[in-house]
Amino acid sequence: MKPFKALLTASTFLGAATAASATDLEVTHWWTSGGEAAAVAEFAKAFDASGHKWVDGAIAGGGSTARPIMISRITGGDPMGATQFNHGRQAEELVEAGLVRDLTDLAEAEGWRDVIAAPSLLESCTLDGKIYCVPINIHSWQWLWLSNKAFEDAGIPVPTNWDEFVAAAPKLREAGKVPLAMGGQPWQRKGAFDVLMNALGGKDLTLKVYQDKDAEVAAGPEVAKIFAAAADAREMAEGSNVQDWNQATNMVITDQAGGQIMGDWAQGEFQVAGEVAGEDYTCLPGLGVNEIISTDGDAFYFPVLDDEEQSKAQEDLASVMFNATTQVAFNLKKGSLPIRKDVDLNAANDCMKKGLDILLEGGVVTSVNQLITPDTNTQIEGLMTEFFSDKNITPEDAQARFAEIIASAE
Amino acid sequence: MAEAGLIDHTDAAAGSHSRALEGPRGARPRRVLSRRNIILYGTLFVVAVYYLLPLYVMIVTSLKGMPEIRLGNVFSPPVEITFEPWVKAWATACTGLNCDGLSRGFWNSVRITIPSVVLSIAIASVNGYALANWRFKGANLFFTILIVGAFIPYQVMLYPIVIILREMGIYGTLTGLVLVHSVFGMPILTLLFRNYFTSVPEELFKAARVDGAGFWGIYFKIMLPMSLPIFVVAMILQVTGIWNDFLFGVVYTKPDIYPMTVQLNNIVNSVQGVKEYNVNMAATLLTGLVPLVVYFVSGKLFVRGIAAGAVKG
Amino acid sequence: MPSARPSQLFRNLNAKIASIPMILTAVVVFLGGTIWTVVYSFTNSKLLPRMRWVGFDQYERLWDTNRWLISIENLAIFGVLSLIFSMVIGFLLAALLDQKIRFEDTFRTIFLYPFALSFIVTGLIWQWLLNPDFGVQSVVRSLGFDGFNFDPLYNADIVIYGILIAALWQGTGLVMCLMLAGLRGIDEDIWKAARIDGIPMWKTYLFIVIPMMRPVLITALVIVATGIVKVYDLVVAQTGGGPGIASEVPAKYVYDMMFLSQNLGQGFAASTMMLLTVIIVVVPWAYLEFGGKGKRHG
Amino acid sequence: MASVSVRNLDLSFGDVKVLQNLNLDIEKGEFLVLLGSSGCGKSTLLNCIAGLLDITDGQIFISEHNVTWEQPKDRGIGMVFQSYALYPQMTVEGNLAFGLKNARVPRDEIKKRIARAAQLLHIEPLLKRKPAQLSGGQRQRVAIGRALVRDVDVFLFDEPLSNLDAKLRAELRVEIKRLHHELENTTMIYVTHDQIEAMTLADRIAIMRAGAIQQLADPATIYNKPYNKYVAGFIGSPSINFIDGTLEAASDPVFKAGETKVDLSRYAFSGNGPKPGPVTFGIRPEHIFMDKAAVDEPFRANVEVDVVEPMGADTLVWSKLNGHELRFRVDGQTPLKKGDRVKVGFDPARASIFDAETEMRL
Repeated sequence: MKPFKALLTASTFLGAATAASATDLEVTHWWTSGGEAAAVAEFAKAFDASGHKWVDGAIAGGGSTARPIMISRITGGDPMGATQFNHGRQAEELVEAGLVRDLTDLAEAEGWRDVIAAPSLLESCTLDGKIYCVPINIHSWQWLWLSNKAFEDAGIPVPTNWDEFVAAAPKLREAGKVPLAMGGQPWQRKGAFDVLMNALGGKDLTLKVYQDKDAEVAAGPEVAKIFAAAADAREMAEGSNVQDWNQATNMVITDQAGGQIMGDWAQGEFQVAGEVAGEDYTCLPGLGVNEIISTDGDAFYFPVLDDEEQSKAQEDLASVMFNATTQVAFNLKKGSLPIRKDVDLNAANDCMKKGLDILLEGGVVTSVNQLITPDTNTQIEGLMTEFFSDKNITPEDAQARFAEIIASAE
Repeated sequence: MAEAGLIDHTDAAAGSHSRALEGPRGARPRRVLSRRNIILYGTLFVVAVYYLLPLYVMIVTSLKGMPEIRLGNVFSPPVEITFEPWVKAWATACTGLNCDGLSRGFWNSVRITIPSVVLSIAIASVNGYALANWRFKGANLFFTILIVGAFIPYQVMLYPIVIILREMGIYGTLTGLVLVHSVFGMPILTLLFRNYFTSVPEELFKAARVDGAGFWGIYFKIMLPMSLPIFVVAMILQVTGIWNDFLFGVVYTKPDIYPMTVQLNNIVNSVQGVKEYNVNMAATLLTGLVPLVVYFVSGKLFVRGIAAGAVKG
Repeated sequence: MPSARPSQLFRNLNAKIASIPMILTAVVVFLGGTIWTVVYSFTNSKLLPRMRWVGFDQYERLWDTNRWLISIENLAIFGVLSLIFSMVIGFLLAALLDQKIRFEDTFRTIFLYPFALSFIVTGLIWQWLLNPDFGVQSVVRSLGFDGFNFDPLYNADIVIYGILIAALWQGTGLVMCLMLAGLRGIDEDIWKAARIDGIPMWKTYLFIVIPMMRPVLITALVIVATGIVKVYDLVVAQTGGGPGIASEVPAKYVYDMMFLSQNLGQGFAASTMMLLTVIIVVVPWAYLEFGGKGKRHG
Repeated sequence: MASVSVRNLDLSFGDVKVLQNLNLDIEKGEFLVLLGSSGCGKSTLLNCIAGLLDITDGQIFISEHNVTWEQPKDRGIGMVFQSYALYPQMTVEGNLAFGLKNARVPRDEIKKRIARAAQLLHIEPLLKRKPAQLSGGQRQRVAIGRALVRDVDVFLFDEPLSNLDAKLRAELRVEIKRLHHELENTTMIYVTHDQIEAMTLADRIAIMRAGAIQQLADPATIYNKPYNKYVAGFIGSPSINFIDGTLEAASDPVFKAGETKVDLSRYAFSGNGPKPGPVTFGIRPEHIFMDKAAVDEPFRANVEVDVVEPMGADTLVWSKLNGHELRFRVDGQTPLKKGDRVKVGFDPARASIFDAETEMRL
């Protein structure tokens, strides 16, 4: 009965987001920084306009604080209406356990597959041919953000790629700047490493290591180069005593640091601070070396609810999130790329347009999160955290341990 | 002149007696600045500074504007006192889309804390009483498990408890959270009450039994009225613990009953651009206000109660 | 006619009924939860608990993991030091306050108030005070001591001591209170006797008073020790385990494994190791203390 | 008709046997004292009778009812404790009324009984006070009153006077005795370690040691004819003189210790008559006389004074009789000093002789 009913409601709903009876729907997420909050407000606005009520369940502290709460609530039998997860394999088991709602009917009715920007986005929502989540944005990790003013202060031109940036580091030091801002959290360090691998090693190397889990390659000379670059980064990051990524971004915004390797979400922070791309800061996708971006990003999952009205509201929300207008509004604020290719992004700034171009040209590399399990991910995070904070660990040692982790990965 | 006369008089009195009475007489002189006092008060003062410094920094910072925080050092008093951080922390700080600061969580915390404190103390005091006065077979085994349980990190128990609450059908409800608090407060509180009731003279208990009072009669009519101090201790410990709890509050409830600490975490961890240290400090102080007041008001009773409950084992 | 012999089950019936919450907690929550955890530590459960047996795999991996080893080492250092220091400082403060001093209430309140604050708050404050850029180090440097270095939270070798400072700040007040209560319970005559015998004060404390305070010492020990095993919030708030993994602790490893890595099996294996340690240390003591026969008979 | 009967009572805590096969019958209206040094099991026995301790084996009857498994409140007993055990948060009146309220006695009846008890114990002015406002003696009166109002047949006293000073103790002792006379049919069981209390109060005394009753008899018998050496040594202050030696019964029985020989022809041997062998000879200090008073005594000897302890009314003299220590009592006015040699004498009929091995009276 359920799929049928879902189909029914979906079809009556198509196109117009009215006529629905008002239902409160609790949405949990961990978007609490300035740009993130502004973006999520767009969803809330659109959902409220459809006659329902968005009950905001933001939990600060990032995914590591929020995720256990979300999982506990879903498994504890008190699920929320909808919840954020990252793309990838995080929610796999929840789906397998039948706790997450099947959205296939809605997706087919609305023709998601036809308008999706990259097929991999829907694929990561799919299990056994059924769609279980709404991808809402594309985030790419492979960006280098540079402070124009900082380089001006140091009396050198703004670099155009990673190597120039490394070369400029001593001058920045002289000018009393930290060349590379880097937060202390493990995911930031591991992220930076992956970016180095994507950009300096290229797509093939990334896939060999993370998709094929080829331990030989991981121990080989190509990856050794990446570790050498990471050692450079380690040196350049010395003196950035911050934890959160946006604090590190803030160092770039306030010109205390030369640059930061960070995903495109950092753009939201520049925007909130009133900085203009090209004038105040420079963005280099693929570190200016290898212009590829990954399709990381967020997705929303809808736990199975007993209440019929709420179930219907869930569908409405899913539809609102996928809707072209909300996609634009949301992603402009969030600083990420929309998941639809049929949207107009004239309002986007230079950096976003750069990203969009690369995306449409197919310069896409699969997100590492989709290739490895969270478990392997944290193992590598642990290694990178150690590596970046302890200069006594040589790149060679670190690489050896890296190869071991890859060898044992599932 | 009267004074001089007095001195004369004593001199005369001393002179009229034999030389054997010379030497110390009267009250031993007490010097305020004795070496002992200097060391004693000096040490206490230095230690007090170590304890007070963080509070001082918090208060001072919460009264400064952001520009001043960036420039000055943390210990300097505010040049311009502003209460805006406090207002912001209480009423307008944002988490996600909700911009009503801590105010929302305050009443939730009250709603969580009061029943949890009452229930946990009620259970633990009865446990302690049963253990101290009505030893039945196996009681000590359960108590030992309980005490060992006190050492188990909460994180370990998160999952099993989710399952237990789910099976009981009270996951995500206030009842569930109150139960969880009672369960985790039980080991230490039971230990305290057990020790306290053990120190009550056993003859009193025997007299009451001869007088025909039963289990509950003795508990309510004899033991309870005698145990105010230990109840104060238990209350202080529980109010503090439950009010400050974050983990259980966030995992076992839902947003409309999130306690204040969840909001605090949200405010402190949602960094919108620069970290607003002044707002964070104000929020921190606001959240800690209830337990702090409880301590300042009942500190004396606390020591007395501890003396009653913990000294004798 | 003798009344019917009450069966063993119904003796002290009311006491047993009243103890049902305790029995349920002990058996269902603590014992049940523990067994459940141990059982699932032999599976390769990921996000959700599942019965897929892998034997001792999780344990092998656990003891192969650098982070776990560092966590254990940190807990050992932190545990031993915080036990020693909180007991010693707590006792010294209590002894100082017991000298019939003026303003005793004020001093006691000052030493005790941090206990009212949560570990999260404690961690935040001390993270800030120990931040080299605007905390103690920068203040001392601005006073003209340029070479002054004090950045425990950013130095992997000493970060655990930075956490210790905060932990002691928060916890010694309670220990002091317990000790003070213990000292107040000592018979005045003991002091008189010691004075007449000419025993120096420190000797009286060390050889006479402290042995007499055994129960209070045990209570304090239990409270401090339970806190040590559970230390988590403080580390998360103060250092997040950093720099690198220098200040990781077992409870954080458990939590991260369960919810960050989505590797429940590994998290359960780590919990089981923690439980095992606790049981080895605590159970013999708890049994001696509470499990034996009652002390009072007619 | 026994008021309280204890039959074959056993009590053990785990492996430790505290009371073993103990039997005791107490008559209605009798005042029985359980006497012994601390740890002898006397309080334990009392607690068993009260029902505060569950026994391991045996039976207990109170007023012909088998109360072995009854709750304390249902046994028809009242109890008074050493530490008074007054409920600190209740007034005196509240303390007295508590048990009655639990038993759902009507209000006027409670009032009547409290009034009567208060009058008997002279505590009427104290009724509205709290225990903390009372002196030790007043507290114990209230504690007795609490047993009194229960209107029961059996009173249990657990060292009720031990926490009081000597003067109060003497006063209350008399008061308890008076109370016993007034409540004719009330059985009282009284635990104490104080032999004066035992001797003055008791109709019968049970002397206990290591969980067993050594002797159960009236005070005079206990004093004059102690059943064994332990009882002899325990009762009497200053305590009895013991001299180790041998009993020779060739013709007339004679006690021999070194050069000292005591003719025992006047001694009333129990049962089988004199049995030769090693024995202990016991004679109480107050049965030894000095100088002129000793002249008529059957046994006489010279002793050397060692220590003199004047106690006012009389003086205790420690002396040496052929190397054996011998204490005796003389009038307080007798001038004596260390080194004096005096003549003493006693009647061997008043002595007690114990088998050295079994320590039983011969």
